Amino acid sequence: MPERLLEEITEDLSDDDLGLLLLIRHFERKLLDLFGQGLVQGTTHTCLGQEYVPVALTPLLGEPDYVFSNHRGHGHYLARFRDPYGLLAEITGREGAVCGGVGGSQHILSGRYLSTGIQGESLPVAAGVALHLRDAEPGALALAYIGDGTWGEGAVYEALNMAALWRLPLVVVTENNGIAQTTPTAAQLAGTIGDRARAFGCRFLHVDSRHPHEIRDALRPLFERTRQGAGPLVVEFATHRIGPHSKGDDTRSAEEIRHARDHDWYPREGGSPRFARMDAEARAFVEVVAGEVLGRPLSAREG
Amino acid sequence: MPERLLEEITEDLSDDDLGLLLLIRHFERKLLDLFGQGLVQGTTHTCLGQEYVPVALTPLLGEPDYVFSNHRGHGHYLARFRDPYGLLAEITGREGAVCGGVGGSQHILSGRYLSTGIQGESLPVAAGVALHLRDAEPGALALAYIGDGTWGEGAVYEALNMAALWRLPLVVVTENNGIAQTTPTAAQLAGTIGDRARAFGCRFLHVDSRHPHEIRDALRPLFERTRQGAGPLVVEFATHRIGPHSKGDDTRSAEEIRHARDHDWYPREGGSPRFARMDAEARAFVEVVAGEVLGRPLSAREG
Amino acid sequence: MRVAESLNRALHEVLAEDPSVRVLGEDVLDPYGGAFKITKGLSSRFPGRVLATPISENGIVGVAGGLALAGGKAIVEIMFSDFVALAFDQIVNFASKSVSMYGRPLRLPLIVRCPSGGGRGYGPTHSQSLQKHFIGVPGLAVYEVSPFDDHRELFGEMLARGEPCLLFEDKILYTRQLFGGGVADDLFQYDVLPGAGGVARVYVDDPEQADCVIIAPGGLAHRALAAMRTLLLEREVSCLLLVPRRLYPFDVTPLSPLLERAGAVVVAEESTAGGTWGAEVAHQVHSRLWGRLRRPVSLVHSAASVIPAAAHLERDVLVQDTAIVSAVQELLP
Amino acid sequence: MRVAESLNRALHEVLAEDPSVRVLGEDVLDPYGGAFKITKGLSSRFPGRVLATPISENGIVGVAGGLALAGGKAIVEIMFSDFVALAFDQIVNFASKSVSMYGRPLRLPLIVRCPSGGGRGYGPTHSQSLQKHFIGVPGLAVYEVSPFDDHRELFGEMLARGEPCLLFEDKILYTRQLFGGGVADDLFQYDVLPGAGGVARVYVDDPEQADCVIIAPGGLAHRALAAMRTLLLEREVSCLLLVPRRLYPFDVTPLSPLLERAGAVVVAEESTAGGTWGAEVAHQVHSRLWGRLRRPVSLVHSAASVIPAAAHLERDVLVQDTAIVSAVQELLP
Ligand SMILES: Cc1ncc(C[n+]2csc(CCOP(=O)(O)OP(=O)(O)O)c2C)c(N)n1
Ligand SMILES: Cc1ncc(C[n+]2csc(CCOP(=O)(O)OP(=O)(O)O)c2C)c(N)n1
Ligand SMILES: [Mg+2]
Ligand SMILES: [Mg+2]
Repeated sequence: MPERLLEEITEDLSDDDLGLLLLIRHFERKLLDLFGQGLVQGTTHTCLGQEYVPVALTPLLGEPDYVFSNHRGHGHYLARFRDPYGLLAEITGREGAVCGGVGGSQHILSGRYLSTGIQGESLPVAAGVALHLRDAEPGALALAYIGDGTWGEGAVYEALNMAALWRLPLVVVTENNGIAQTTPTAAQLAGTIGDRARAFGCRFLHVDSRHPHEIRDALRPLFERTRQGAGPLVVEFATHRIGPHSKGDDTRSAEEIRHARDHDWYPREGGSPRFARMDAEARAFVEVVAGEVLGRPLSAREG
Repeated sequence: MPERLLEEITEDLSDDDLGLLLLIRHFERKLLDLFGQGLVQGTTHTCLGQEYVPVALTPLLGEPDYVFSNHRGHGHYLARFRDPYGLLAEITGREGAVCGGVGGSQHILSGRYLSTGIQGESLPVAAGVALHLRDAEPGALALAYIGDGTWGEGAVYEALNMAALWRLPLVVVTENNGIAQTTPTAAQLAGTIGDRARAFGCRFLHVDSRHPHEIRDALRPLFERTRQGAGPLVVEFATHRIGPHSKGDDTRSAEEIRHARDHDWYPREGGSPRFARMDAEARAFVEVVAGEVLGRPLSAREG
Repeated sequence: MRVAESLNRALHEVLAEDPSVRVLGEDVLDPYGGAFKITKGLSSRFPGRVLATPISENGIVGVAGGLALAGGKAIVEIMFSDFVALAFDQIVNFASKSVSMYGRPLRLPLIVRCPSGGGRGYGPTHSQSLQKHFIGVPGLAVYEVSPFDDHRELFGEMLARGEPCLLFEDKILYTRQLFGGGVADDLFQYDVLPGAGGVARVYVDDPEQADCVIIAPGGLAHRALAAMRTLLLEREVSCLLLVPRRLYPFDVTPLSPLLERAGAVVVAEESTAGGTWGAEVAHQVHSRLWGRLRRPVSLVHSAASVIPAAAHLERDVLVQDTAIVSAVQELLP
Repeated sequence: MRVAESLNRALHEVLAEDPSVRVLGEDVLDPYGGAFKITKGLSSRFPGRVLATPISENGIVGVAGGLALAGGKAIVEIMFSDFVALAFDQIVNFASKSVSMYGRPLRLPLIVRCPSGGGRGYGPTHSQSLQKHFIGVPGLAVYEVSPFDDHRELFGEMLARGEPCLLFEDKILYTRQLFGGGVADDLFQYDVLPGAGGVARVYVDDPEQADCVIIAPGGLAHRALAAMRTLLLEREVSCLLLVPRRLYPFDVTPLSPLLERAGAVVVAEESTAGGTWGAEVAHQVHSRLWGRLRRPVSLVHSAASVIPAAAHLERDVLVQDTAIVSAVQELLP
């Protein structure tokens, strides 16, 4: 898929898509803010720059489909549930937290959505879920998000192997942002993700586009075939992490960070009037959410 | 490499090669015999049909090279050390056992040769040894034998990845005998070993030949390049297990077993006069070894 | 019936009664039916519900966790329990965390079967008793097969927990007979201690009249029985043996009256010493019966060593009945 | 100097003094220097000897085992100790087996550093104290960083063992000051108990005049000190704190005279209950000091729960000084 002009991306989008993109962007920005103010503890990994991936994918998924997310999962969650209140409450341990504040940023379960903080661990689990779906709910699939660095874990290959052998309805979405924490992909991954996926008998697509429509068009038929029993699909998004790994820990050179920012879908110049309006709305909405959630009492633990 | 006529194989060999092949063959046969008589406990995995692999490879290795063997390692050991006394004593727990009878069939250490019984575990270890060699003894390499089934273990990929990234002098020899215990390769391995190796940035060679000279000629330059810093090499031997997995546990159909036997390097018709003589010698020698070793007192444990 | 057959039969019944149960493991299909034949016949009788997997212990347990998460029930066979080390992450960090770390209970009916223990000459990486390394994880129950137990009931209990369970199966039991009808042998009878969650008690005449209580998981049952026989016939010491079905969570409370009456307690297990299940039991006993025991609880373990392959060396390392005899004798006046 | 700096300095010295030592781990290179900065400066100063690895915990520990086997020495950093679960096989089934399973001793100098513990809001999979799961493996030593210890000496001791060592480093210590000069604070002084392999003892005036002894690994040191302060100032109870450098192998013998004199012993650790290090220590104490303690050893643990991410929930679960205060009070008349 050739890459379209960057400016076009946001203009082509429906209000719904654009609103979601902006919601995630402002949610993540606000989170870094709150961290800076000491209002969030522990760790959190924002998906700044990568928001378009779950925004593009979510309409391809139905209710019966499972999503497995990872440490960098706020966008995945918001794209599926549009629930910034529940998520922020979870991250800040307030009433209404989606997991009561027990899981926090990295450990979230809601319906058929689950994230956990150990890299690679979710892939065999997703394969198991896909096995169940294959037989019990044919047509449904399990989709798991992982980063490029997570391809270092042996669990990934054990899962791909079984998924291919058993033709499981599993989609592995790799957000290859060229870095794992501080380690460039080239220093942690020999060969390529595409060759690895194919070598394990998985279908594979590399996606350079950041345009949700293009992405959906390219993936819809592939997802469909996976649903119909063609076996696992690995999709690799070439993407860019424009923020730090978690908070204040970006060791990249100014030039590398500039290079990442150059690939941001968020227009540098502010974009069209529609964009400006929706951007302001999203920002304001996130402020409302934050104000409301941080005003809540601390979450209580059940049981 | 095209396959030569089966009958030619043993005739082309030097006395040394043929003697070693026959030593391993008769050693393994004797072992199954002793098992049958209840003279060996625990478990043991014979390499019947696969003897030519270590016989072919051993002359490519020097003293500084490490060998990592697996559960099916008697041939690997005998090819390196020609020490049937020490090995049989180890398997039967007699004086003179190479590891005092503590390790047994699957856990052997002698100089730079090490085997262990957990599939896949040795690959990261071999990579670590190769890392040490790369810097401390350039020109030396670490060679690890694994089976096709062992490609199910995630540890294999973690090791290949690091070996390729760091250009380690590691050779992974896969004896693909088409089966893992009772599970056919097609039921446990999606894709191919060659594609997997290459996808992890490793050089790869598939070997169909059972002829030690041919094998050596094909591999010598590849080993040399690995020694000189070209990074890891994966070699896959298409081979055949003509005996049971361990003892009395061959669940293959008569036809499958016949197919495996058809690929035996050991001539069905008895072979040439030289072959017949050396065969008888090896058989007799193994009888002597067994008689001597089983007459020894039980091994005592140090320390 | 041998214990292997009893386990196999129990699995047959479980799969017949509950179509949501699947079995996964290496080489579990017919005609082989698993390295120890415990899954024999299952794949023929329940096609599609028994999966032979690649050699991927971590992956298999993860897949099973996924099946359980999605509404199925999964029983994994680890060929030798030593290999469960490879699945430690999926067990401790995924399955047992998931049942509670999302702020509300999640059902995850998963059994990981672990053929364990030595005495068969398999050598250092195929003979361990790794139970103790899995004790004390919230959300993870640890069970052990006993020749006194009802294995159908055992599997039922584990699946009903709705959380991951490890089942250790001492390989030495597979070829031994299951006890039945309350008779252990010509000297000893047995029954189930009421209200203790499946603790078998084995005794001569009266469980309340023992000089010493031996607590041991199923794998030690025959060695404990042999020790009790020696003690009874050669020293006139009568012992009560308690064999719990579940090792963790474990609550010594229902056992306390028996322990207190005897005043002397031995806990035997095949593991090496250090951070053991036995030390945990001992601590509970000491805390609960402080001042009411004659001597401290005595722990019997294997020697602090790898488990050698050679039979004569292995015997020197592993717990034998003689070690139990000595431990009991040292406790008595 | 903060404990993080002390560990970093110790690593600098170890690498400077012994060219055969390598450091491996995720993101250990400069300028980052590891998630907790413990490896900071090493890669710049010792190029080629510090390796940033892929995210492959099992593989990394295996590679380190290979380095150690071949004549090198290896120090691995596991980013969060929770992930060491992935390397359980390489640690328990390879490295610690290899030193003895080949019938003769094999040197395998390997340290696996494990930043552990909660209190920082990292959530259920980044906050555990998994020490207990590694206790009692022959050939595997378990150490824990203490703010009273000399960390250069600690690394030296571990490498000199020639067998794999796990080093648990409670993350909560990283930002705390290393104690120095025998002064813990305005109330307490400390020294090293002679002949006990690096056990620090912390006390008011006289280590032999304590009402109660608290045994705790380094990560609990500050909580134990806070408890001792409360007990001293508010209840006039004086405690002696013993902080061992090595958790396994562990021999209580050199501590026994102190324990006996006090007659009351608490063992505190951050793990959940069940099969703990503390239960092991308690068993040794009970066996050795039978009839000479006023009450059974009291174990202090965190609640039987996953460790929640939210700070207020996490606090409710993890051991606090108040739990130690209560445990001591319950022991005293
Ligand atoms: C098993 C495991 N090892 C290490 C970590 C620590 N860690 C968290 S995120 C991360 C980097 C992941 O990189 P990648 O997969 O590329 O995802 P990205 O952060 O780039 O989105 C690491 C090393 C972890 N969470 N789990
Ligand atoms: C981690 C682990 N899992 C399972 C086993 C049990 N096991 C021993 S050999 C074997 C089959 C190995 O197959 P393959 O790698 O093809 O080697 P082959 O036996 O064919 O030579 C299995 C499953 C083991 N030893 N280690
Ligand atoms: Mg990345
Ligand atoms: Mg094979």
